[in-house]
Amino acid sequence: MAENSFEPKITAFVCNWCTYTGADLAGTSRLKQQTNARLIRLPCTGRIDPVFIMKAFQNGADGVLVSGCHPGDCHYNAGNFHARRRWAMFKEMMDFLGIDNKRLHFSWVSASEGKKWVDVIDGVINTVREQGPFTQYKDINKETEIPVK
Amino acid sequence: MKTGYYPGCSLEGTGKEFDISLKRVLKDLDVELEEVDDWSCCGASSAHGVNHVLSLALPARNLTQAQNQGLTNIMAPCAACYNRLLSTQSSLMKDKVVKAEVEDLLEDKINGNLEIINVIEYFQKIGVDKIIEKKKIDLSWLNVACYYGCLLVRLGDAGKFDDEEQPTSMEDIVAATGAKPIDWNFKTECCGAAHSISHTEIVESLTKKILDNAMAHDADVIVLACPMCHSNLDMRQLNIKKHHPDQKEIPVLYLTELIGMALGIDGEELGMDKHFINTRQLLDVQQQKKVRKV
Amino acid sequence: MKIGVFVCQCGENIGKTVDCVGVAKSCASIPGVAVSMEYKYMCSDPGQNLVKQAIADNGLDAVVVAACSPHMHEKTFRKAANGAGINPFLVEIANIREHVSWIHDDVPSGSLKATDLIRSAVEKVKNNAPLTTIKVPVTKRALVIGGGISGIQAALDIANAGYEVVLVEKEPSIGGHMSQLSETFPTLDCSQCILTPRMVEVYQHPKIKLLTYSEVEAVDGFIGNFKVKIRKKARSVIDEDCNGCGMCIQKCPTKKKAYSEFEEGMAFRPAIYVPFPQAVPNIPVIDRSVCTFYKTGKCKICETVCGRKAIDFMQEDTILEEEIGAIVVATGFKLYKITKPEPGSPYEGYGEYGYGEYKDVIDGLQFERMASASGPTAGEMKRPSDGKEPKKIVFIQCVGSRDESKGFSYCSKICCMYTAKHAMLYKHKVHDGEAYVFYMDIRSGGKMYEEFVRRGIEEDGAKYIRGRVSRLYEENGKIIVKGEDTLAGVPITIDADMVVLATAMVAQKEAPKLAQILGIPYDKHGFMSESHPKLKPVESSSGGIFLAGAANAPKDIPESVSMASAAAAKVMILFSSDILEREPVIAQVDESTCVGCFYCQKVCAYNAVERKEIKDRNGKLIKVVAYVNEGLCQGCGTCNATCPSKSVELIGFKDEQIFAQICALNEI
Amino acid sequence: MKDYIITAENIQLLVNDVLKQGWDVVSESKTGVNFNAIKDASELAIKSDSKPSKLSMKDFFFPKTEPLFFYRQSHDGVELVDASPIEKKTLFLGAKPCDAAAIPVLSKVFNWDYKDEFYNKRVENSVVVSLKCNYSDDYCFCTSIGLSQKAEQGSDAMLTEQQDGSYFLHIVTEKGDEFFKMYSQYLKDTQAENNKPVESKYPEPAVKFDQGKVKGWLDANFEHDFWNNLGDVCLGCGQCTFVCPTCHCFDIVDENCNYHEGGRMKNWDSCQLCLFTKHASGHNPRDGQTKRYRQRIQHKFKYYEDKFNEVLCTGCGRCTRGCGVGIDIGGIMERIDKF
Amino acid sequence: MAELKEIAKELLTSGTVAYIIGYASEKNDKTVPFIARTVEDAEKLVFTHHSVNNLSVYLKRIKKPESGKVGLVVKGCDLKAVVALIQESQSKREDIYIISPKCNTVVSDNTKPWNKDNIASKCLSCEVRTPSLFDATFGEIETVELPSDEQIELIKKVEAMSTSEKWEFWKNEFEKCVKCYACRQACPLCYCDQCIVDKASPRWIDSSATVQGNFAWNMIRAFHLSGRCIGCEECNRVCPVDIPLSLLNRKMSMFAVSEYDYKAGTSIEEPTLVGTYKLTDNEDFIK
Repeated sequence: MAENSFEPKITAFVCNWCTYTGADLAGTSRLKQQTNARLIRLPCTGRIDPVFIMKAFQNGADGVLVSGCHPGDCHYNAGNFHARRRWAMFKEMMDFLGIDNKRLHFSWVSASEGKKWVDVIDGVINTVREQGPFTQYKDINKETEIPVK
Repeated sequence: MKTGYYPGCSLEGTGKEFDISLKRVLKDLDVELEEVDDWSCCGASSAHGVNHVLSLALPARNLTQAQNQGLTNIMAPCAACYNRLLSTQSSLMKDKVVKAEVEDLLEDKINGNLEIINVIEYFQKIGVDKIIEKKKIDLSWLNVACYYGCLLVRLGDAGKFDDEEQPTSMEDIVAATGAKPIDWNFKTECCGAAHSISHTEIVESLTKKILDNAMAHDADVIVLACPMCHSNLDMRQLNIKKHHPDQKEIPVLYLTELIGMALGIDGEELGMDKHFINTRQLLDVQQQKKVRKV
Repeated sequence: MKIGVFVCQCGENIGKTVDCVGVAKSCASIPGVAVSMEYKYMCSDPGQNLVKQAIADNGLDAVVVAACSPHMHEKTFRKAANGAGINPFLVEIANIREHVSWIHDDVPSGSLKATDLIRSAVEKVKNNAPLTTIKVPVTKRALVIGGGISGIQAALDIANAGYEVVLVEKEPSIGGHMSQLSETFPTLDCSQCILTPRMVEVYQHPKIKLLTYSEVEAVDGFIGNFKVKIRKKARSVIDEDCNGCGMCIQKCPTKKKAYSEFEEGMAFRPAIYVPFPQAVPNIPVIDRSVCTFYKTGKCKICETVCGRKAIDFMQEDTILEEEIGAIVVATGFKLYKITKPEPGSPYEGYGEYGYGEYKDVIDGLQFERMASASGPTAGEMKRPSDGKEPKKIVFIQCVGSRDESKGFSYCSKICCMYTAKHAMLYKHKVHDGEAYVFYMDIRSGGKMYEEFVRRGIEEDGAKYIRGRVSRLYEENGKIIVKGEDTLAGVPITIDADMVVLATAMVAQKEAPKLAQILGIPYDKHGFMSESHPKLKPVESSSGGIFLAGAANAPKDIPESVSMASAAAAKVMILFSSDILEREPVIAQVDESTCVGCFYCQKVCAYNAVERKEIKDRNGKLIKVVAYVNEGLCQGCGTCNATCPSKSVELIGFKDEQIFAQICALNEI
Repeated sequence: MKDYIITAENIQLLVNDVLKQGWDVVSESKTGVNFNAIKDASELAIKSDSKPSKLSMKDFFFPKTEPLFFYRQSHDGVELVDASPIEKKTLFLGAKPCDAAAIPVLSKVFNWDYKDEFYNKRVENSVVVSLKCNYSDDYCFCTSIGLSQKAEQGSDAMLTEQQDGSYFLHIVTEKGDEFFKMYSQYLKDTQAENNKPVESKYPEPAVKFDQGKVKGWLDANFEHDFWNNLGDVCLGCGQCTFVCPTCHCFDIVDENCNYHEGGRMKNWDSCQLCLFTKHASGHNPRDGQTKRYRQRIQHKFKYYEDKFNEVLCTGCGRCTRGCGVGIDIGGIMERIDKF
Repeated sequence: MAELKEIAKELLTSGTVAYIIGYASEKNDKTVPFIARTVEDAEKLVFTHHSVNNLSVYLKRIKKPESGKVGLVVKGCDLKAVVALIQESQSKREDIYIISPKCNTVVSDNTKPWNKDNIASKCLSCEVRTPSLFDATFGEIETVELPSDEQIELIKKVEAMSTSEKWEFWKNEFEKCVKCYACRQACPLCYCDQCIVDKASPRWIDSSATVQGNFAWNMIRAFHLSGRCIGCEECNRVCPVDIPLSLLNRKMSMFAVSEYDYKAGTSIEEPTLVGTYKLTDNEDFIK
């Protein structure tokens, strides 16, 4: 990593049964990835509240990835179908509010798609890196910050 | 609101008697049609073999004509015209891309709200009660084989007005005229359609089967609602006779002609003198019944 | 709260690309971390002992292990911590192998990521609560729905293992479709002969409670603890008093009022009847829709002739309640009819085959009855219209099946085999007859199946034509069959004496309703869905509910029987323990803030959310709130994310745990 | 103290000069929604005949959210960092008399048993130049509580719009005097008798009640049928208290900035919100909107007067104008007056 | 108006309803919500161009009567909220007596007289001036000349902005927020006993009126209404600092229509948008 180049922070919300396991597979297959992503494991994409995404941005994430089982593969039958609607609406709203869709990504990665996981996560990291740091969101968080004397 | 009328080319030519009898019957039933202004050919059975967009643009032009005239529905007596108009409207409403292309060609918009009906639906709309009410002649002596052909009932995903395999709507109207619809097997069998000119022998063999089956089930007359079928079933009987000297003749009438007979209209007024197979015998009996009734 | 952080080097697996010593050191400064250390192999016995020792030495409250994926060793470390007195759910894993060391080469940035993941896990574990696994007692009593061969097999297997079984059958007798068959492929042995002993065994089994002419009305509860309501329809005959002498049936004056269901409409039956002579139980039932007494108020001949006074015209439906631990659904199939479809049916009829109006066009089951020695023709080939022996017979396969335009996408699987059987049976009975079979493909996978079909063609001379039949019509006492021989490429017309249609197997009409009662999914055709097509083929997605036979998809007899035994085995596994234990990751409702919008109920795939009334001490209703049935909840948390007031939370993945994780993930 | 004349142009010049000195200048925003710190004189909105802005200017003395101190968690404990009061000087220009009058009212409560240094520092650093009001509508009632369209309470100086388009500047306090001495180049000397104000298009506020009589009734009628259906249609949204120049309830919460740092914030709160008096036990002594609404009236027109000898209201009518369901505080006072 | 009073008197006399939530005249032409409990009260009920409030908000806020139904005067537009409340188990159809007038649009500014330029923006695309669900109705539909729908234009304008312009636009609006939650209180579909913003542990949304806290609140408020908002625009009306909340709400409603062909509050039987799914839901945005 070059000294002064910007490295984005990516928070990834993934389901336990497909994407987390897919990322495990990428690991056991020793598929190299960039180090920017931090995964949060949840039982199902159905569990992912849009507030999680908001909180991630509030806490310094430059980009967010949400990923789960392909439609029809959900361990809990339909969690990802409910999630899909929720995401579509949230994404539309984010866009309208001026939060770049290039910072918010969604994918289906199954437990067997280690390679796809690598492609997805590297793609997200590269896209967000191009956007630069998410200063807009950081700037609205000044009031509670300890003032520098 | 008057019903829009799209006669189509056949009704100006080989199917002239369909047009004549329709108008004559409607006069007695006190209903009026409003012809689509400056209508043009629907492309019929040939355009879709040439160019897909053209095959949609031709009927579409007639749809926009009707729309601009303020019509909300169109009745197309010819089964081919009916099928083309209906399926064009339906497929254009489903495919925005082609719709835009066609609209570009026409420099006009398709709103997709026209109700497109065939002659059977039209009489259903007028009401069989009205036929029964105005009926003057007893046709109970007449066994009728209702023949639908292919195009009238096979509308694909554009809609469904009667069962594709076992239709019965024409029988209901025939029953209203007092004639007896018979049960037979070849109601929706193909007559050979456009092969009439290119492969006459195929048409003859197909037509013969239809005629034979109708006669085997004691039909006195075949009734239909398609000018193409009519020309095959009526005109080709003479050719069949050349190859099969024993072949019996059977008159082939348009549905409107049969209704006209029931209403007591003279055969000439219905255009029944224009058939290849003589309808004189039928008309004679009709006249007798008329006289007897008087 | 004192937290211990344990960083595993996993030999070189982690240690090579993560600076474990540095990571452990920087984690020591995380607020709340009392001890932070690394070790070569944390999952080894010495490693685990290290964890236990550190817990004891430092009085730790919670543990974070930075090692491989939680899918690998979460259980190991939970057990180790538990051994040292820490609740197993106060252990969190930071995955620094699969998600760090194995995928990154750069040591500084990999170590930074490892630290971030550990910090996140530490913050989560601070919000973890001690949990205990959920224990549910198991009622060791099974319900089998459907008394066909699948249901019979499942019931016998479970009962023979020593557990009680309630077998519910909606018809007056058990036996199902198999009892209607003449012979079975590929052995041509008599169906009744092999089935009847099983039916009797069911009847006489001390552990089986047989409820015929009964239907499941409601199912409440969850795995191990179902409460089932069963409607026992009024037979008008008192079971206990009837001795099955059959006098009532003989004397009933309404001999030809109703078509026999068992004979597939090819014979009549009286108003009081048993479906077939070998019926189990051999107790008649009165069909009230045709019985003279119910129509006119007069007759009662059966009552007069019954020596046992077993007729009860006033009998009413009764509702039985049963406590059940596991359910096997074996409701079977029915045959598709080519008649005009009822409104709302997903299937189209066959106008081209005359919508079933031609008498001499019959379906496979009707042919079975015709070929059966106990059937309406006593096994002789007599066509329905005039009773003449058909000399030319056409069999048409795939009627409905594999025909999207008729609403079917699937193959009915058994028709190739039974059509071959039919052709053989016909040729065995009418030696000079001709049998034509129109087929699309011959699918004869199965032991001795292909040989069986070849025998039909080669030895018995059935003429197989590859192609579809476009039309059938009746002409001069013949059925004219028009089709195409696609191999020869010619249209073909056969003037047949009789046509047999191998119509599709479809789901029972009431199957979707039953599936809804059970809370299990079903596919668009009404077949019950298995939990996993490969690895859980007999489980439904609801715990404790299993599938057997053609209720799941078209199946033949051996397949149905194996599936039934498999389902029975699953039931026995469940019954082998007194208590069910499961992870406590389930949703929980905060009743004080729940406003009862029931979005949670809408999104729950398991029907685990119920409505609960909150009343004050005078019994006045205050509000209705959501309640999570912990037996049914599988812990996906979709309700949690959907709840607008966040009144339902997923234990183990509560919002405060996730928030803490998110906040701590990126060091600012 | 002297009176002056200042032209509209000179106000602009003065403001830009003040800004150049590093002061903040606060004026009503052009949208009429709230008060803004402006960056240039062109943003000024000085209109004597406009409706009061939706939000009062109390935000600049008692902000809607304000850190009290900051914290940082570490392995060894929690470190606290003081928040310091704002030292910046501020000129308030064009406030209505009913806005300015709120300042002495608020000062009482912020200096009662505990002296709020954040508030006091802001008041100390401010110069309030109000503008004689030429507006009234169905909801104004300043005259009923002892104020008027030219009341000087809380103002350091007051502008009056003149018929020739210039402004008559009346200095009220020493602080005002000192301030304008610094900018005398923009002022012309004049006498009080030269004050030729423009005529107001609006009549005096129509709502009239006798505060003394109302207070007497409130003293005696804590329980009265009158209160019963008063809160029926109130949605408990609390906007009345948020737009009010004198309402001053606040709540204190900790806000995380990131996972180990944050600030303790003092935020506006409202007695009209259902959680305001809710105890941790779940019990709520003011458990209905009726009780909460009574509290609002009692606090404004009785308790505050009992304690500080001031009415907690300046008659600006903002609460009624903004009320989504049309609850009319002036109307209620008139009804009480008629008992 | 006489019709309304007659209906109300009859309902109150017969005991069909315990009370009627309606409108009464206030100063000038303005009308305010009013609860009629007696026949005398019924005399005060009015329905005019100034009857702006969506009274269905009171279904949850006023105690349910011991016996009898709640009479509710509710315009066709506001009726959608009643439908949504029934869909979401908050009310029962049989508990409400719906008196729904034929509506000839209401004002935008309640203090000014109704005219072509003073018509609420929710009326401009109204399709339900004649209600479809009611127990009693009154009034006649008149032709109303409508001004152009500026809100739609504004939505298009914002949509056309660059990402950073959008951000600036909303930041300027949200900065003003004072966290009074009037938007929530006036919303008929914000019926939670405890809003998540009031949930202290865990903290869902910063309760301080910091810019971040304001963003969080307005974002999540709008999201909770996505696919549920029926467009009565009460939030917009009561906002003391004029944040264009209905811009965001309407944008999401338009999305619900274009993406899922769903209009909130249209039919009691229809499954809600949130809480259901279709296998064919769009997923082009998911990799």
